[in-house]
Amino acid sequence: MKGIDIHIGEIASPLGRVRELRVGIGRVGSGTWDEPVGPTPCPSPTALRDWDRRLLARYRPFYLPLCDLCCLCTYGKCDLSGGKRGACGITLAAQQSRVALLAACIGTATHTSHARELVSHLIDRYGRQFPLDPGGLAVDLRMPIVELVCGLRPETLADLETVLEYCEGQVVHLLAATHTGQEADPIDFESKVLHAGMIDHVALEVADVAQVSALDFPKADPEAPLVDLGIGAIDREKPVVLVVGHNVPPAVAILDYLAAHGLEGAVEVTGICCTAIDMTRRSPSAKIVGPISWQLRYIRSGIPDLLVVDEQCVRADLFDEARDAGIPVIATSAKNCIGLPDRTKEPADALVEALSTGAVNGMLVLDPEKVGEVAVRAAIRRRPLRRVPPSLDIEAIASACGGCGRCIRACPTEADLPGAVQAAGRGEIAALGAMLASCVGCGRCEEVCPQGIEVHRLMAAACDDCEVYAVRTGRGAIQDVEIREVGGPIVLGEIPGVVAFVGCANYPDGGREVAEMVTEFAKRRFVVCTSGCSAMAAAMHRDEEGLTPYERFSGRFEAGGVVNVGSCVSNAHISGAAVKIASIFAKRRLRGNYAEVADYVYNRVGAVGVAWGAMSQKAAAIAAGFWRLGIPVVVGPHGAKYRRMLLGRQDCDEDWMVRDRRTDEEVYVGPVPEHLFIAAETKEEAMALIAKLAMRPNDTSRGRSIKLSHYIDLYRRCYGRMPDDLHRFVRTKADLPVIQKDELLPLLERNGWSERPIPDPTLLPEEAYQ
Amino acid sequence: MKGIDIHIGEIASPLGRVRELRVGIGRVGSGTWDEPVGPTPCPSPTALRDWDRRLLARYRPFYLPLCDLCCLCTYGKCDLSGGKRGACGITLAAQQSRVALLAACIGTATHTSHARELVSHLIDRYGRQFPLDPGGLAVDLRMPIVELVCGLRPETLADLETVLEYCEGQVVHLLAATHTGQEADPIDFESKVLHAGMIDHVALEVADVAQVSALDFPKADPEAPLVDLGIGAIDREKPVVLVVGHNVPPAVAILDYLAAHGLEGAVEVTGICCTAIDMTRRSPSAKIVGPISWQLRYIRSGIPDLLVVDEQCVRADLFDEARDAGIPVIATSAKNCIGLPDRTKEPADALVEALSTGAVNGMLVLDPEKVGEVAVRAAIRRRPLRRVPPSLDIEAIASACGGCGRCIRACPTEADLPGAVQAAGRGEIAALGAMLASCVGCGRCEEVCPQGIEVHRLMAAACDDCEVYAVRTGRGAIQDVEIREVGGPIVLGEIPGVVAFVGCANYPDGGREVAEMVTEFAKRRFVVCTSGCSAMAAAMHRDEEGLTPYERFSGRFEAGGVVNVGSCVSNAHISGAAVKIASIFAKRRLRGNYAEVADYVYNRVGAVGVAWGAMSQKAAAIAAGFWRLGIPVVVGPHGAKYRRMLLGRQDCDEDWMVRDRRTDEEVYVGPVPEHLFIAAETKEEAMALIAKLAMRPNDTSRGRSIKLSHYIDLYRRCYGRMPDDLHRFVRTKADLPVIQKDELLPLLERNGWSERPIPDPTLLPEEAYQ
Amino acid sequence: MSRTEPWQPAMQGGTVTAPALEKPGALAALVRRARRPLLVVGHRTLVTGGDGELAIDLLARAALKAGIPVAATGDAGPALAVRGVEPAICISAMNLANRLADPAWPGVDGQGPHDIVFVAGLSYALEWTLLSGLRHGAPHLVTVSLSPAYEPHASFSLPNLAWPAWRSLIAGAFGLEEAAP
Amino acid sequence: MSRTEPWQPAMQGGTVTAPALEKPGALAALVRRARRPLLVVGHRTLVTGGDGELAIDLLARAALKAGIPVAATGDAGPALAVRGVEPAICISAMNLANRLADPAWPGVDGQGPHDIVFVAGLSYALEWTLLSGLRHGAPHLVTVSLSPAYEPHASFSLPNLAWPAWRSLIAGAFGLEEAAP
Ligand code: SF4
Ligand code: SF4
Ligand code: SF4
Ligand code: SF4
Ligand code: SF4
Ligand code: SF4
Ligand code: SF4
Ligand code: SF4
Repeated sequence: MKGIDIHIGEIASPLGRVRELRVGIGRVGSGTWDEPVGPTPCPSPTALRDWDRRLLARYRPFYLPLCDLCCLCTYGKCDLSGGKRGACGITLAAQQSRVALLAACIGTATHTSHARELVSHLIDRYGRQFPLDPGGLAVDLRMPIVELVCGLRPETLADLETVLEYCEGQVVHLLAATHTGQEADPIDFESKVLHAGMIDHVALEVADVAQVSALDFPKADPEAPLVDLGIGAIDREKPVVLVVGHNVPPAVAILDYLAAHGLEGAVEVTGICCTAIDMTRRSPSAKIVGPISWQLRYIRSGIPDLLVVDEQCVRADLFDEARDAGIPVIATSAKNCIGLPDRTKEPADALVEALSTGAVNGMLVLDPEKVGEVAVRAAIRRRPLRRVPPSLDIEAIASACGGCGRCIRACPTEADLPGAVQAAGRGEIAALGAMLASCVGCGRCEEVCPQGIEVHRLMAAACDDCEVYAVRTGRGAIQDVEIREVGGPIVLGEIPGVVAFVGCANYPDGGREVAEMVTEFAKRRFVVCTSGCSAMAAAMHRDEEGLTPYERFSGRFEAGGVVNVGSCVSNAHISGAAVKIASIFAKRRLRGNYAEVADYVYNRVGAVGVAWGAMSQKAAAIAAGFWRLGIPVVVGPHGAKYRRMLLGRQDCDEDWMVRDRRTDEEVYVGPVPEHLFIAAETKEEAMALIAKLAMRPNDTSRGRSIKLSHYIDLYRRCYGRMPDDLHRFVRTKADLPVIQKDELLPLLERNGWSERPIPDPTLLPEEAYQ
Repeated sequence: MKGIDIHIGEIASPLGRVRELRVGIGRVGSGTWDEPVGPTPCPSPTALRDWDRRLLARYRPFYLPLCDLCCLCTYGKCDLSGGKRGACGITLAAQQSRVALLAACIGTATHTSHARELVSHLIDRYGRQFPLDPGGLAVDLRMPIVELVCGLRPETLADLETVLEYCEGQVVHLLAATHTGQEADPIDFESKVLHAGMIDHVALEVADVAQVSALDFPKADPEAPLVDLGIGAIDREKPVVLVVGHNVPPAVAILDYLAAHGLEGAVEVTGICCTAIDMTRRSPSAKIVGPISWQLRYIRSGIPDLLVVDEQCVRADLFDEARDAGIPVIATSAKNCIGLPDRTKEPADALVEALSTGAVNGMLVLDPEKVGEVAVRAAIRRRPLRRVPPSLDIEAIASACGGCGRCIRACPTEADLPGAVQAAGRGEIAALGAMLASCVGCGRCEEVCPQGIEVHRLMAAACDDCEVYAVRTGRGAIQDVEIREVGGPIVLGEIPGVVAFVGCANYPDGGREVAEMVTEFAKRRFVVCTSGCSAMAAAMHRDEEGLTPYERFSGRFEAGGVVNVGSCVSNAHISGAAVKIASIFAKRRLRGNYAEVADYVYNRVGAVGVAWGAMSQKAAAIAAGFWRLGIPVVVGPHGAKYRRMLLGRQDCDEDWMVRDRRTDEEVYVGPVPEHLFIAAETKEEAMALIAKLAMRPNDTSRGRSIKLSHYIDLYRRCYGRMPDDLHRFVRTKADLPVIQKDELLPLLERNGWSERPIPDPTLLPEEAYQ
Repeated sequence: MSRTEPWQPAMQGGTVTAPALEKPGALAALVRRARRPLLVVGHRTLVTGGDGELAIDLLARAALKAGIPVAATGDAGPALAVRGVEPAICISAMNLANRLADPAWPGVDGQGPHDIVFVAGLSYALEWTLLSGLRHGAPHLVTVSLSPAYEPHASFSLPNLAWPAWRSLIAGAFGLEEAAP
Repeated sequence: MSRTEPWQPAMQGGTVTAPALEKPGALAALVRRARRPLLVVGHRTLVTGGDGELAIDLLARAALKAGIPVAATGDAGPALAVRGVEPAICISAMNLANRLADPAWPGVDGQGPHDIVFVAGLSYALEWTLLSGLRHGAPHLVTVSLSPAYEPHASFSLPNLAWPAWRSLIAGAFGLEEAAP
């Protein structure tokens, strides 16, 4: 294959040079691979519509409009309430699905664009033929999602470009469907949402495999190092660089510059959000400050000497806050230029000078390598000029509070701010400081206070957050051998489930709840995965012995393991693990064989996603990618703002029929899993739901009895009584937890329960099987 | 080059077969082309940021929020009023720009996806090496926009895939920037809007050149045939097929099937929206019903025996309306599946049977060729079963009207419906029928009437619309020789301007106003272009001699010509003509040389776009493509709902300085053009604006005096007095219209006017020139 | 704070907004009118209160007095039980709402579809979205928000109320003797 | 039709809505208070009316009486002129609004920034968006909608009014003698 690029390079053609190079080579992988291609390699938006409609017939959207109006075109606004149609004829239900599709497209585009920039950058640095290696010898099936969806097996960075072209084309098709006067049917919109989600996981896998391979992150390593998390971990004496965002190349360039110039240890490199996680994958000496919610408080602390922002989940007022705190800013992404002058082409010396003398407050530098040098040098020169913010007279400021309540009414977490501020005004500041733990750091309270009280700033001042936590940095993929070991127990139900805590920080009550859930399910010997902000939140919790979950539990993908796969793009390894079970454990063909594998995962792999603080359009896309694989997702109460749930009706028996492949008969399997997407009101309710949603039709009796005992236990903890739906989950008496059998049988019988078979379940018609 | 595809075809590779084929060849054009590549081939979203910021410093966004709230993520809703920032830190201004970017992305995605499907389909049918030929011998510069933007010169259908990959990648990058926590700066958002618009015109050009080439549409033909428009043109005795949408392959397949089976003349093929225009480009025997606004009334007429819908601008309730009218539906687009069963793979006989017996109301068929056969055969079989809707007792129905006014309050055109309905209730139905002319056919009046009066249906029943109009079908590109002839007069200002009436049908007072404006400017010897719904609207107007503008004026791109370029995707030929002037007349290099050429067009080509009924996200993207080339766009009053205008301040002299390339000095040139995007309140105001916006710094005195005389004339017609800003447009006394000189000089002097030079104008720094 | 703007002012977006139940009598009339009522009690009834009394205390008494079956969401179930109200169902709010949207769903007790649903104590955003879902998805249902925060999407809502006003409105509407608990 | 819902009910989306000027006195007080007022008259004042009288007739008299300079938009200019009001400026509404948003703009007569702008007679959607633009872009300005359709984005708006009520409110506020025209 190597011949091709040369050949094309020689041809006089009208194509631009750079592009031509990319192209001629980007299309082909090397080596041979003779697995037959399944029915849907690189599926179009309609190729899997039949699978989607089967899922969506069970899990019908329940719409929760955030608005009666549509304002997408100049016919509007249209009032869609009361069954009215808009000027384009659309219904409110279709409109809600359309907005959900729009969100999913934005999320998928964000990951795809991120992956594209990452791959282009890595190709620039490491060459087109740089081999992909997400897991060394431990991983043979390198990119399960790409293989499943695209029918491709990329081997080099260049091969990933082919995959991304497919993703880009699909996003554009899907986005086009949101145009006025396109799709009319809500379920077809939802099917496109699922398609977007599937594409999203492809893009995620591309991004993470590329960076793990080229940047030498831990490769599927259960023993990925423990790293420091928390403001307290920062040595404030040193120059401090802060990197905020998701796209790691500038942060890596900073670390590499330090290493190349013998400056390791001389500069603190700190991060917020996924870039923080990813830079600790490059170098465990980097420090994680915290999730997205830490932006305001950390910048205002005045500790960072220089702020580097890349892309995604970056506060739009970061530049203003940094300027007010005297911190110069380097913007590094075409997606977030912040109006700053583009100085990419100027020499590094000039940029260092401008930033460190305060001649400018910020600049745009679109070359990560240059950012690496400039950030380090400027931070070192800024250090002596660091401006410690004056300490606040909390009591005096708080005493201006009139108790008007506007802050609580603006607060996403509905925290009782007026009470706490007024108490602080009376000198009792502890309560105010304590609220910081459940604060998402959005700043809305400050925007509305008629007294001009900067409530969040006051809370931060009232709270001494010098804690240091240990978090295991992102390990990347799951090893084939781990899959081999757990595949059986999971599919048989003997491991009670795989629970993945993923996504953002729009928590109802702080990260604490995520940490507690992680611990709970690890103790119950679920396989617990974490990623992104949730991975960080999970670390901010200690058990009786002062250990964080990462210190207490193993990092292996095993019962009772707590597996931080990495940043948001690492989520592909969680869906990838489910797919790998189908391949490695059950020997299903993956290549272009989506529906069959999704049907396998749906009916057999008891995985549940939990995005307790799901905030973003990316989170919406990630969730949709899990849904299409048949993996249910639980969100916190704010998740209802995604405008619709996908809910099953356990009370409608006809919804829960599957085909038994052994007998070709339709059989009742009970509502497993009961929902595909549901918002829970409280952590306790979420835990009962998670345990329930981990059940699958394929569970053996032994497995089901284990799952039922967790469900019963968590249900009782929440609701104080026995579940009223046990009869729907018990197929035979052997399904009953042994020690509860006597207690449960009468309950079942009261509900007219009788034994039923355990089938070889599928939602698909026979011809769909390869 | 031909060798390559064979070579790759032989290689065993992990890529899917179909994709591999596309890829191996799709990347390369044949032939040589040695024009040097300019500075920005295939520009990234930031490559032209400097140009954008120069434009946007003159034309600052004036925001018109449709909502104080943002509801894009689950932190929301956020209240951004009164200067408050959202939970992500965003301001209201940035939020408005973000929504504008979202709209532009949706529009660009729609055209890109449309182009992609078209090109894929045409490659399937005509082969990868099918040559591109948009204008035969008359067009040497085949794809000026692609050449300008991408630096590529595609020669075959396959070459277009390379261009589309670029477009898709850019749309995805831009869409990613709308994610929560990305771009923070409103002007950077606007710059991305301009980028989206530029990409949009690339996609438009790809789509139209592909279809013109492969489907043998008129090729840059000023004598493209006149075709029939209007319900009256339809022979209702014959079986009637209706095609609604924008993506022409199914319609072409219908026409081809008729031709192949000797059925021409036996079946009426009628169309609404752009597909209607495009099918008359294939066969002048096809009939155009009208623009988007005719969907409800025509379907309800019961005339069509079968309805084929493709994509874009299709009412979401079309299927329901068709079902109620007894008309079976074939959906043909992945983007609009309408929830119908996918029967693509079944034999045509079965589909014909199902549709013609009424066994089903509709189906999804994703193969245009099959649609062609099935639609014709089913329509023929349906014809005897056509259900003529019962005639309405208008008076009786209307007499139920209580005059509550809900209909007028729901009507986008604010038509006095209650008065007209109540008059009809008293037997005076003419007024009601007459209102149909200014009705956009949205149906919102019917949704709100508490009496259940279907107001639009009643209007249609009260109006006997059997008129037949002649419209010149889309001619496609502008010939090189036409450009050579008009390039000089346009650049010198002696042709007073190029006015393009484009886009949709959200008119304040019906298409009549578009028709009148077209006639007015053609009479004034502007070059008048039309496209899309506006091209159709322009035909629905007769002069004293009973001629439509297309019958009265020539179809040449010349002073006083009325040039229908075609459907919405043909808009690229309008921007393309401006670019061709820079190339063919002024010999500027195009290849990858965007900023220099845009600067040329902006300062020298007096073109103005008018989207009087601009409705869609596509229209937003098209407009943005014009803006980036420095071509101002006027919209009707509803255009304000695009959430921001781009307005110049003629009263701020410092805004109107340019660099004189001869002297390298900054000189004042007056506010030409004064705005980049502005909504006009009335047609008269729009006409005065158009005349004014056609002025350019480069106008010779002779040209400027011609332009001023049109401006003065149209201004006086609207405002009843002399313009108060003439002194800003008159550089020397020679600029004054000769016959008005004595009247005008005192006016100027009262404003402290003095003579000033006519520069060689540019907005760019010297180094930007090639 | 206006009594009838959304308690979170940004939570707007409806063209139809709930009439506010300003007087106990108006609420009492709705309770009387109900043939198949349901009271949904969420977890925030356990944190809302004053003077040592909680919202759930009053609502439990109200349910007993009026004989309305109760659905407990979040973790309100055990707290209701200790107050003498055995919930007819313990269920997550979204799951319940989805069933309520089905006009054929026979209700928490299988006795037939509910006609009026009283809701209290979800977090504001969750209650808001749930009521929006019912407004659009369950036009057959009358919804009444009993939370002390105005809910525009309900058929009827209490206005924004401080604890004492809320307490006296509920007590008055359900005829609870005013003995301090 | 409620007097203070947007005249087109779908045109919602603000958290702050204009107080309605229900009485002539309230409007008259605003007129009195203005130091640098401007009256914007759009083309729909030529189609709104009753009994042979048009809105523009009244507004022209009002402008003369109160001595307020007038900006004519759309094609209202000539119609104002024949009614004895020479517009201070003829300008498109968006262009005017953009200038008004500049606190330093010296006004239609160059005498200094306006403090209150009265607006009437644009089409509803255009007036609505323009007032939204001013609300957000010109916080220094008081805007008053004099159209007979309630405009939520104005600082103050007339309510939704039928012609006779509108006529008498304007006539009352500006002290126009009630002689039929
Ligand atoms: S997209 Fe449809 S519902 Fe939305 S504003 Fe436009 S016409 Fe109305
Ligand atoms: S910053 Fe914290 S306390 Fe303030 S509104 Fe946001 S979440 Fe609530
Ligand atoms: S908004 Fe300000 S004044 Fe009002 S309660 Fe909150 S902190 Fe106190
Ligand atoms: S959809 Fe959102 S932006 Fe549009 S009107 Fe509703 S709340 Fe406002
Ligand atoms: S995107 Fe920003 S402004 Fe919009 S809802 Fe989310 S946090 Fe609020
Ligand atoms: S259908 Fe016509 S009359 Fe009815 S609301 Fe729409 S534009 Fe107005
Ligand atoms: S909505 Fe119906 S009843 Fe009311 S004025 Fe219009 S046609 Fe008459
Ligand atoms: S001009 Fe506008 S409305 Fe008409 S068909 Fe094209 S996009 Fe649709």
